[in-house]
Amino acid sequence: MMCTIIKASFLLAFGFIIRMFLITSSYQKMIADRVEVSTPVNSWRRAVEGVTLMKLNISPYEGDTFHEVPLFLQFYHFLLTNFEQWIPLIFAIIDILTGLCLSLASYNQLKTIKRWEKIRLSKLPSSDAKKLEIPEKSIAQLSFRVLAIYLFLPYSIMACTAQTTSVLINFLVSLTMLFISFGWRVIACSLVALLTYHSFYPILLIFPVLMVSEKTNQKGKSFTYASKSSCFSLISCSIATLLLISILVMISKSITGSYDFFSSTYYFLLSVPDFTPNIGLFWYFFAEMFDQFREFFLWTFQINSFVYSIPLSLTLKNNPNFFFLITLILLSLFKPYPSVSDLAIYLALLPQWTHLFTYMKQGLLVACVFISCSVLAPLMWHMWIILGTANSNYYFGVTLAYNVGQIFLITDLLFAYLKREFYLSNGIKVDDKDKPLKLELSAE
Amino acid sequence: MTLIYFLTFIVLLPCVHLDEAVKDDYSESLLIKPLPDGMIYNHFQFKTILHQDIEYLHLENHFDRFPLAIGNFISKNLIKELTFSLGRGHWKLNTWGYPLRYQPNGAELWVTLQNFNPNPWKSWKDITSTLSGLFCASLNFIDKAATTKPKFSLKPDGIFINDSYRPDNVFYASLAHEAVCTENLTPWKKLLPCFSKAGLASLLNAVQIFNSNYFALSLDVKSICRNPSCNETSTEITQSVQVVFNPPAMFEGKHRWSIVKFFGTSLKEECKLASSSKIYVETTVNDTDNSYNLSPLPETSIESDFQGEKRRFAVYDVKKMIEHNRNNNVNKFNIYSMYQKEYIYKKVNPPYITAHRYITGYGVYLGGITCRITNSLTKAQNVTYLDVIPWYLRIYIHTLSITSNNVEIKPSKLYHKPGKDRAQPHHIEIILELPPLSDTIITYDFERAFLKWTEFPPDANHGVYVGAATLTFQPTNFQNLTIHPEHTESLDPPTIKIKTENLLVSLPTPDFSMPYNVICLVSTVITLAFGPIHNLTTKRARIAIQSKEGSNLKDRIFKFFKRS
Amino acid sequence: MGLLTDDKSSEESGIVKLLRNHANKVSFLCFTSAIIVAAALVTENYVDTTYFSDNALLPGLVNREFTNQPYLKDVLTRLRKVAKSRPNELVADWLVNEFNSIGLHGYEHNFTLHYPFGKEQVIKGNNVYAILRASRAQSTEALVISSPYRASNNVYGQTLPGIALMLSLAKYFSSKNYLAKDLIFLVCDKEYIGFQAWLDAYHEVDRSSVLDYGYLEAKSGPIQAAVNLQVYEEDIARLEVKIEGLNGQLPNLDLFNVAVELATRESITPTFHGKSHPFSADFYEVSKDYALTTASMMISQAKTIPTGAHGLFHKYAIQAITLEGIGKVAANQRKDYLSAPLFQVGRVIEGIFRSLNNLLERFNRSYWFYLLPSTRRYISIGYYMIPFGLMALPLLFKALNIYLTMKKVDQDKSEQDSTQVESLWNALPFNFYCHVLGFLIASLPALIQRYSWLYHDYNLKFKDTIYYTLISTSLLLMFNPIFRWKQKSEEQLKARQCVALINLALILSCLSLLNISLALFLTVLIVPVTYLCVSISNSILRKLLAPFILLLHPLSIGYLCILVVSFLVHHETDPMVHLARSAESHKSYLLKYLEDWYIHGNWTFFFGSALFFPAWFQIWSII
Amino acid sequence: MFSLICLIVCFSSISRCYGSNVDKVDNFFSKSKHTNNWAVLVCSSRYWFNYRHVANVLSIYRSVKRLGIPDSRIILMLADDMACNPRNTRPGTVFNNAHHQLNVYGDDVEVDYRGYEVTVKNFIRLLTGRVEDGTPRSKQLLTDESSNILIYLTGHGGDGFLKFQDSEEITSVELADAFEQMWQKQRYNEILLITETCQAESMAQQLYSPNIIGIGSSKIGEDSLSHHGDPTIGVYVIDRYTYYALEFLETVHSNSSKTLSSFLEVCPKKYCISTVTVRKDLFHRDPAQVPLTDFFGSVPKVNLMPTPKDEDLVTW
Repeated sequence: MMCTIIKASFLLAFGFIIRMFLITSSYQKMIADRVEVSTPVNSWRRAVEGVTLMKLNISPYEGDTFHEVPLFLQFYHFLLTNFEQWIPLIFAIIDILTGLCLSLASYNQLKTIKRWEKIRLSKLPSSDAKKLEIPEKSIAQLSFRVLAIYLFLPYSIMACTAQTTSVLINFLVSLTMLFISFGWRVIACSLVALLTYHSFYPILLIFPVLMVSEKTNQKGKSFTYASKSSCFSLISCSIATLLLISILVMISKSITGSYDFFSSTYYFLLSVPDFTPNIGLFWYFFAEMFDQFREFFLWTFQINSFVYSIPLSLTLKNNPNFFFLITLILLSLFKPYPSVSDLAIYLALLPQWTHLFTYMKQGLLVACVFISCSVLAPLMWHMWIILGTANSNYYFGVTLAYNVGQIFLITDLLFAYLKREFYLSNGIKVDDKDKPLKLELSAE
Repeated sequence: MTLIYFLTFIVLLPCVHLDEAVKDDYSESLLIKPLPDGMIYNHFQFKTILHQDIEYLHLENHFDRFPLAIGNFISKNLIKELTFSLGRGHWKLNTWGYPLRYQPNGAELWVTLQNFNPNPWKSWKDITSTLSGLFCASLNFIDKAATTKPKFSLKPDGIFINDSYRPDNVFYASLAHEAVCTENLTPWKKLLPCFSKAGLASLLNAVQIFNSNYFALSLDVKSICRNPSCNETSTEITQSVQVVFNPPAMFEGKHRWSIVKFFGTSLKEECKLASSSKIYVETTVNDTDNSYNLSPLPETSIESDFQGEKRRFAVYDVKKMIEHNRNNNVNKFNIYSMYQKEYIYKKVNPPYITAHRYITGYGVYLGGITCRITNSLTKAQNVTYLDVIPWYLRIYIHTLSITSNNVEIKPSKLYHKPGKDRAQPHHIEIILELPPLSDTIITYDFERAFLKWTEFPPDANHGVYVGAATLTFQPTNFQNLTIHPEHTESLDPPTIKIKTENLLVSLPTPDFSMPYNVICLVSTVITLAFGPIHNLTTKRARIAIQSKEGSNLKDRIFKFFKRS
Repeated sequence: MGLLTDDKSSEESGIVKLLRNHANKVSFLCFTSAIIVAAALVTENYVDTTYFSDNALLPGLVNREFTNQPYLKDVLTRLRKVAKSRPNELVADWLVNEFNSIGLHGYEHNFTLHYPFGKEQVIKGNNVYAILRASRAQSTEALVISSPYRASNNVYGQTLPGIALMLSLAKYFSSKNYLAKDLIFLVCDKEYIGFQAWLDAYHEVDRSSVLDYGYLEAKSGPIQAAVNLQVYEEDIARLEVKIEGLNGQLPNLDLFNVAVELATRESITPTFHGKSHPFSADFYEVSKDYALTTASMMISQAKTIPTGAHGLFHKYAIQAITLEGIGKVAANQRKDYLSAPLFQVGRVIEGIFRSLNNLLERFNRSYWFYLLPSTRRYISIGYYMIPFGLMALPLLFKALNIYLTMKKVDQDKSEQDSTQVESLWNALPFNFYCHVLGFLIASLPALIQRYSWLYHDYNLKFKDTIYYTLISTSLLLMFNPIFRWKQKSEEQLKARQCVALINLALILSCLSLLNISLALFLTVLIVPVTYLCVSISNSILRKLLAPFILLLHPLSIGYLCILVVSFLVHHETDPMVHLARSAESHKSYLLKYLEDWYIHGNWTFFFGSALFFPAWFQIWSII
Repeated sequence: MFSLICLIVCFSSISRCYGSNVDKVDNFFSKSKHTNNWAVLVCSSRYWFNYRHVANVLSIYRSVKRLGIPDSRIILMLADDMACNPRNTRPGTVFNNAHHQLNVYGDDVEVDYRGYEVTVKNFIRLLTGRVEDGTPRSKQLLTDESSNILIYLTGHGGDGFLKFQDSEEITSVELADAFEQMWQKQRYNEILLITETCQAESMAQQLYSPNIIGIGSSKIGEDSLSHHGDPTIGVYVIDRYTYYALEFLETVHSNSSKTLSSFLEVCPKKYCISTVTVRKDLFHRDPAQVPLTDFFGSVPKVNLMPTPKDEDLVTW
């Protein structure tokens, strides 16, 4: 235990040093200008611009450079006026804390998951149980690995170096995880409310959050939406969250004096008007779209990014924590302006689910895709934008491949999870050669 | 006897009527000025004055000089002041000095509407479309996204009685890529009372003047004082053409010029309607070693003293000259000039305030705009800098830095209106004081927007233009000023407006042949996500039935086709 | 949609079986076929004829009117005189006056180079340039005619005729009224440094501590294209068109075509790497010719050093070529061409610039990735990628094969916690570590420079210091087991092999997009050895491969190339001399690459140390 | 005496008018019922190297103007500015042959749509009359059911389309529908459609509205070739069909008796290289009976402008 703490502190220190070094080095601008890292909604340059406009008392929402909500603008203003020279430090620290929160959260979650599964495992023959259960000793190690990965994942490092505001968002997300792992539903919900207020899409997180807290209350018994009590609590919580969101909106309205900020924040997110390339699916699609179909596809895409939560919330009832992870991946997949920081946070969380890896098939493929994409993207960008020898399709191709990779990952995870669920509920079926039988999906 | 009286009355009657009808006055002039680098600057000016207040034009009673079309146009759109110009080529500020009227390449429109105009934006739109029809120019590309309302830069030229001037009635727009050619000149000439048949306007034939190093035509409408007390105003329409010729290119390398050679024709006939029509040739340079002599000799030569800046002009009265020629039956009139010695290219010292603007950086994503303003005077100078950047170059105002000789200086006023995508341009206006003998650099960064494939112009890879920036100031030194002898009586120092270069910025282009492919690909990826997730959430896992078939190839193929 | 959620399929599907059991055969097949294809590509049947894909160019349709003006001869003589009188400086004031007397405005441009290595050392220089403003257009676009200033008759030969030609062209064009783009006439001092300084100043890139580029008094719009003149004599036998730029970047093929077309029309033989287009019926003759030309182009591209000043323009997305007018004396030793007077070259250039002047859009059609077997033939990326792909594929096959076998073992071992695939993840940190090492090595020069007193005390030259440091570092890394993370188990070894292969494949394929020649050469060298040492299971046998792998070390590859060249060039001397001499030139080459990196942004050293070395090091560590 | 004179006078007048009636009757069918002529002349291609297309369209412009159609009734669309293009060594002029005999740009040309304005959208809007409000009259086709319209299109074409500015196309179907709409809205009496593009025949193929005669400079699958180039500016100056068409039109004057059929003979294959195709099945009159001036000229009696109202004074 002691040594883990020492190791952890070493890691933290090291990660911190790397970040500080990069932020203060000459690479900072280079990284901050990468479109994969800073998008129209999260780039620090735009935040500074917003603050500057505010100082010139021009409404930042009059122009089309700043796209974040008033309260956050106020926060940046506060930072830039009081702690201007400390900002790198602040960002680095926040990022480190994020890592810490994540690992703690995963530690708790693993513990609770283990606790929940005990009941089901007890029903199985001991041999299967032994195979299926999450080994006690590994838990600490896994959560430690989460920390390590988050601290040294190039993506999180870059996001922090570029001082993108998603560093803050990631921090909030990790906090949410931490709190629900403690079972403090109120704080968790309010955090989700804050996130939603900021960039709208995290509203999806409300489902897993509520489910986790509900399940924790049920002492890990798999609850049903039919039961009156759980139903009631769920609804009440969600209503509370919505209320909180509306309050936040009200506050920001009173700050700016009008609802103008809607058009350049939420509406900006929903009607993707900015085609600056990013690692998402939207930019090239809508840049190349025929004007008359634009509306239609816009609706389709936006609905598509929300539609998955309901079925998933039914399927993953038994393990809402996993649902949380899946939601994160879905977000980074279907956001209009995703960045590598979205990738970073869920990649860091993966080790928590090591017990699913055995059932996964696409591991190598996905890894290769991610790595090669992160190498090729800057290269293609350079050839398209700087040298002018390639064209946009090259870069588009890379982003496309990256998203396919993400899709493979998510489906693979889900399938692995389902398999394990199957085994959990009715043991590992083996054939004559003592090899586990293959599974398949069937409608009935 | 009575009969004779009667007849005379009959004869006189129309004249009398005419006299009454003449509420308007028309005068024309041509200023010829040798520029420091041996090129010749010709400035035509046709001035029509209607003695009516611009806000209450009565066009029903006929008058023969004032262009009716413009009259209707003004009264229809409630215009107070209008400045329209089409230019081609680039005025070389450093060598040529300040022109009488600085016009950038392309079209420029600047309108001040009357205060009680009910719907300014609508009449602005009408004005652009009307002018585009009138002058065969595609001014209808001026929309909200190209229009700005400058705060400090554009002070009105005309008179505003009991200062009724309101900056928010000013509309300004420029189209840097607009071409100017015969089809624009012809309708422009038709506005003149004698069209292009007689008078100085007959010199303006397209083929000649477009073969020049700089060409600009303009139409200004403003109100001027009708009487010294200036309690009522009358409307003035000024049409001017500026042409710069390069004599060596026309006289196989020799430095000499003549009206016939420049304009391809001589003056054959004067414009009867013109109250005065004069040709001025600036002879100030004759003090230097590049002196030339004119023939025929001018009958008068005036010495103008403008705020202590002395200039000499040879004056030709066209009417007199043609009259005189006619008498000794030569029915044409020409002026030509020869340099006494071989022409010497001297080092030209640039005007004391120059501005040059250019793009910095490379690649088609990030970049910067830098404007270098030099002040070579020993006293400080206040200038106003106006820059209008189209929305697709996203300006970051926090990167704006103004340094003078590498020292940060604070602007005394800064106005910024951030651009909005497809709706309004970025608009920066800076009032600052240039230190003496300084080299001031205004610079800011921008980020290129990525446009829809349908938003690009047909020649997408040519790039897009950024209109010239305007630098306005009250000169304290008149050395490189071009001075028009007719303007000298106005004692207040003129405001000089100089323009920087237009900029060509290449934007990142998508592949224009891709739409279908992209739509298909992306949609496929989406379904790739949708399908499996749908499967996983709706179906449940079970033990696979080990299928015996699929062992040999034939079955497998069969199976494959069955599946798909 | 059974694609992703079907557990039965993909298991034991044909391709998997194939890869697991017959990877070696398949790979061998690929590699051999790659060589065959490569050979086939340079034969007359497969190379394509060059064509103009941008209609706007209209090459040679217009009359070329530049004639043998007396001014040309006169200015050349005067230039020669003044250059002789002031041998070791650029006669800036004279040139400026000359430009002014033509009626243009000449400007000087001063720059300072703080030599990045060794003792503090400052090189000052001044370029001269003049801008001919397009008379009837707003000056928003520009074309550049440039020439380095070489007065003394050094190995490169003097470029004064070229400069004289440039002046007379300036005089000629200034009397014309058809220019739509400004013409910039540029005479550069200090060879490439001058060009670099001027370009940096023109684009006002972020100021670096190395090259202080001052500022330009006058500028024009974005530069569309540039032609760099190097005319050595008054009578030209052939016009050598040079295209390979910094980092092996190439200009748009259309520009090259225009140059060739016009030279031909003016009956000056255009040559590429010393060869004009073979007009022979004999299939083998022609093919051989193609092969040789392609090879020499690939070599010069793989060197990543520009073959002329044009190479520095490419970085700014400016299409540029160098026209080298080679005199009778130099040319005739090969075979005799009919010679053309200087003004005829002028006509060629006039023609080129009329074509460029016709362009409305910037170059955006034609090819940027190609190989040239002759002045009239090209091999596009679509073709040359095939052999490369076939060569690189074995790496992936092998990687997959290893992975699959590991998985198989997993599934056979029935207990669930799988060590094998786990270890694949455990192999990643080593990869990461290797690249970190690479970056450290890449930053060595900077470090050494910072602590320069260290070697100044032992009055060593920087050249030697960096050279020996690099060697010793890599030796240290190679032979000290601590740095090699001795893998414990068999499966870890396998995992590392898998990762190393994938890593190598990725790096090579990225390189192939930027500089195909270098990528191809490296692939040819490294793939077989790597493949062998991965597929041999017996560790003793593997050890025998060590020397071969050693030869593939970035440094030793460079050394070998130089050695081979020196053997080819002068074969009489005894081998020891060769070894010593090439060691020396190896040093100086290393230094040159470093300089290029700091001044021009050549990435070869960085690539070698931070990307290629790690890949190599992983292979080394798995034997 | 006096009465006698009167008698004679009136008698003769009667006989005259009777006679005139007679010839009215017999050429009633060949006469067109049109009262005014319009021309829509379009050059749809950009870039300096397409000089010849501008020259084509200006040649036609010159002839129709010479034959009496006033500028107010000619809609001229030029996608690029060649006359004042900096690359043009003779600024302000466009010549349609290398000997620079006649400057087709003239001194009082009125270009109604130019540069980026020349788009498919604008063209269709112009034809169908659905222009945006505030469009000046000079940019509108103010025709009625008794107008004969000459439509001349040149540019880069293919089978079934004509490229505008090298970035978009108008398909023959779109064109046909536009014509049909014009017919429905009674915007024309007869249309003469001339296309000078590659595979020009295809542009007229989809037409289905009455009273249209379509001339194409080339069959489907054929290119329509340029006639010759001008080495002083380094571009091709005119296309073959237009060159010979102009040669023919130069011989026509406003009251000449040349008929449409003779115009259809213009430029046989041995000159054009491409085959000139004519589609007359929609056209109810016999071309041999149709005077060429029905399309190229202008009906004398409405030659003088209608009394100007305010707005057309404003916008010419």
